[in-house]
Amino acid sequence: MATVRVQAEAFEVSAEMAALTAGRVDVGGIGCFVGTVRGADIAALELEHFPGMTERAMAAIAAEAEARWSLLGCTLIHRVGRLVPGEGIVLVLAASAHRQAALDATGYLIDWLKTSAPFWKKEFRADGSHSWVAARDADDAAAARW
Amino acid sequence: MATVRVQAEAFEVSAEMAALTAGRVDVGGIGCFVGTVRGADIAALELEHFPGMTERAMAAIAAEAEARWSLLGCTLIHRVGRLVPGEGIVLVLAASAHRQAALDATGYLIDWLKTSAPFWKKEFRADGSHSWVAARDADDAAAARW
Amino acid sequence: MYFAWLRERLGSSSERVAMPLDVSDVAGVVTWLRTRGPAFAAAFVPENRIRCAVNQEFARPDQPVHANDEVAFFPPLTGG
Amino acid sequence: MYFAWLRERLGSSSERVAMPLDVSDVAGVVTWLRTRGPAFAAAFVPENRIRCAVNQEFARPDQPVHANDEVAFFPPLTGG
Repeated sequence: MATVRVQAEAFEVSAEMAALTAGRVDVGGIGCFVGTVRGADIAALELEHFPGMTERAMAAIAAEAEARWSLLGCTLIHRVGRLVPGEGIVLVLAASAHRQAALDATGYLIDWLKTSAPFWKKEFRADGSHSWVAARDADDAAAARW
Repeated sequence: MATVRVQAEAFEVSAEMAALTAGRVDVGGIGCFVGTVRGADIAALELEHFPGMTERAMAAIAAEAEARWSLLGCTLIHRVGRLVPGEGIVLVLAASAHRQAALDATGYLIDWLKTSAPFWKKEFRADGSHSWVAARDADDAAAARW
Repeated sequence: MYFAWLRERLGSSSERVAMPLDVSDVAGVVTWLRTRGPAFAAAFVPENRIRCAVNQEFARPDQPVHANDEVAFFPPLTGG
Repeated sequence: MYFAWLRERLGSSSERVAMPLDVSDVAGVVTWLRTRGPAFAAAFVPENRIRCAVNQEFARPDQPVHANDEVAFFPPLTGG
């Protein structure tokens, strides 16, 4: 029931929601999170990942969420390559009969996606300099809550 | 910063997200919830509201969320009139620099929207019979958590 | 003003009424409404959990009501 | 396989290597890699919190490593 994708292209939230719920009348709520590239201080991000392992890790996270909450489906899309401020990096959708399950699963999915899917960000500044983004301990703590 | 709307027409999630974050580079995450009409057992819903008070109540809920979390904006759209299973009834968006604020505010907004904005649902079944939906105590409990 | 099933059962969505002089709060309005006939008496009972708004703000039973106030009664909310 | 800054610093994204016979787990692979030159010795230090995956599953230092296993090293994850 889970859709998991790594792609260079932008995602379209409405289209992904429509695909998730197509033909269903048992969905009562869809939780959604879109992570976006933030920063007046950066010119671009470049996202690297570990092809193969990434999809496995994302599918495992989705399966865990579907086991914990009674989801009717979920969608995880993560972009790779070059992105500029304002663009969406990651999309999480979780559909359920009830809103609380949809919202809780959305939080779980994004927390775990951040800490257990092999992606790495490199920041490019306006002056051309660049550096790899350091991991935040807060992310590990957020994932450990669940 | 809040957009609050009561409308008969369907909403378009991508367009509302784009409007919420237009021209911004300080948004790191957008939390979103879409409530949909559920039920193989119903043919349609009809939503009534209290014009004037509804918009005031929605604006008050949005202002409270913006005061509690450092939101960069939020959107509340609630539909009225006749809706069929699968259609979206309510849209909540909350944009923040950080994902936790965006997700928490999204949960807060939908919980309070359910319990303190004057909307009432009437269900129409396939046999033409209809009845007003009874309020769920669980909704009051969910809102009281915050 | 009346909404949802309350509106249907009372057969009216809004009316302009002159209240007795001793009616000074929401509880007083309800007591007076219940004297207006069987539909009112049956609707305004505790188990129906009728809610009230005065001038479009939620109001408790002890909320004062003045001349020209807009008083609305409705069932528990079921939006979202 | 090496990812992110580790890949850049080691100047290689993947290589096929024959490991000494006494290397049997992830910790052993790291100890051996550190002997391969200053770039390796400087990268594989505790404060860099290098993570490992064996055959595309996260692996701890005591995870066994066999011939033909795919072993990947990378910095802490920063996706999402």
